[in-house]
Amino acid sequence: MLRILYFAWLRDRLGRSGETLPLPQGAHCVQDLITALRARGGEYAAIFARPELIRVAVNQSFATIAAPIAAHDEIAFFPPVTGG
Amino acid sequence: MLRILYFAWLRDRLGRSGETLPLPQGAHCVQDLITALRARGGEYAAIFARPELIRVAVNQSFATIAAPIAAHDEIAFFPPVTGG
Amino acid sequence: MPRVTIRVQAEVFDSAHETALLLRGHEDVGGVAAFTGIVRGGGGLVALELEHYPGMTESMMRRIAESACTRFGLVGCTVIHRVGRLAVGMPIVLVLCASAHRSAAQEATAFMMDWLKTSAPFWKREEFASGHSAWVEPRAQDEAAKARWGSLTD
Amino acid sequence: MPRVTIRVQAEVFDSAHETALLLRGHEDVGGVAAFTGIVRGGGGLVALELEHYPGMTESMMRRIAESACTRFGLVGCTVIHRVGRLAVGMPIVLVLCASAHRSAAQEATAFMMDWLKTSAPFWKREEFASGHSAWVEPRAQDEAAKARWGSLTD
Repeated sequence: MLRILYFAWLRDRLGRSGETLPLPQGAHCVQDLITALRARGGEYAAIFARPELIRVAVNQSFATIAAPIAAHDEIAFFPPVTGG
Repeated sequence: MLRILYFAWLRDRLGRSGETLPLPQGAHCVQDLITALRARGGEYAAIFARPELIRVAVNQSFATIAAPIAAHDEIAFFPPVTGG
Repeated sequence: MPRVTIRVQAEVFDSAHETALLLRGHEDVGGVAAFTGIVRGGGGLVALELEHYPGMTESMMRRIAESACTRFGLVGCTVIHRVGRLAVGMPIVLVLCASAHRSAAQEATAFMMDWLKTSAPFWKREEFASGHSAWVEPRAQDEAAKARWGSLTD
Repeated sequence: MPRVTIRVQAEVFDSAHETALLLRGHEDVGGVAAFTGIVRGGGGLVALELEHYPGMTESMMRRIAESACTRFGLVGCTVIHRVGRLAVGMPIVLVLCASAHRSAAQEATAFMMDWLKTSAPFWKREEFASGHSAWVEPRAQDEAAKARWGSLTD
């Protein structure tokens, strides 16, 4: 199972901080996962329609949407960071 | 009377932290005072023979050897500062 | 090995205590630079709510701190970032850098703050007296500030 | 008016207390940068003896602090310089700068240290374990560091 995490306004809008999910059929990279999430419609479609507003981490390292993913990965979606 | 102050190694070598002195005859600037001090010979002559090693303040502000001096001024001689 | 301390916590920090820990047993330190970020008031702001990504946050903070130690030859550094609700006037973040010479400590502090702001997964939500709240937008100048350092491990 | 605190003292300072005093009642501060200079060991050094020119020292420190407040738009700053005998590991000087934004506080701290080192009348004598002692020579790089800021009141 993939472990998906959502932070900040993504979590607020999706109403959840994360979920577990089997690796979608034929998914090899973050972009494939995003495509699967968009297909749910509603807030998922709205949020993932604008990938330029979203940052991704795979297994707790920053990644691009081209980054490969595999079963058991932890994949986090969040806005650009604003700490410090 | 002029109030003359010596700091750091100037004080160590001269064996005094200061002195009061009438404005030397015809003295108008720091250089004139230095000339009068050099004329004492000994450590005064040795120290003031190398003005490039010495900094001057007139009335607690940095000054050049061309700065004018007058009776009742406070004139300090010291090496370049090394605080901080 | 440089002495590196990383913490994410809700509690307030004590910069004097952290400085003493950083310096303990070190006679080769000539200066400690520090930066404390504070919740700045204005515009009706009451508090910030700081959220983070546990695990990734600490590993990014450690990477940034270790990179600063290597790049600037630090004796050690400490980074503490608070999370949770922080009222106006409260400290958010502390960076301490100790080195033999002053400029290394000061530059390392700037470097670490630039990287923390853009690469450690924290998010701020602003709470206003009106009851309104909003996530803070990232600032382009923070990215530009980070960019001047090249990559983290240059 | 910026809040400016200047002190020359033999006693140790408490940076956390000084920071609290600097910030008290100010909600417009986003960051405090600090630098603490420390007596660095090595080469058999045991202690420094710090001498100063009473009166001129305080007036130069005040000019430097006020210049920093104006140039960098500080909310306030604190400069404390110790005198007398300071053993290895002891703090010598504290500069604190508070401002709305981080870079102003950090640059002001560097500015004040560069000016203090070259323009405030303090002199250091080094005491070694051998019993030998010697006045510290000024460093050309300190003058160069100051020069990048132009004149004090630019």
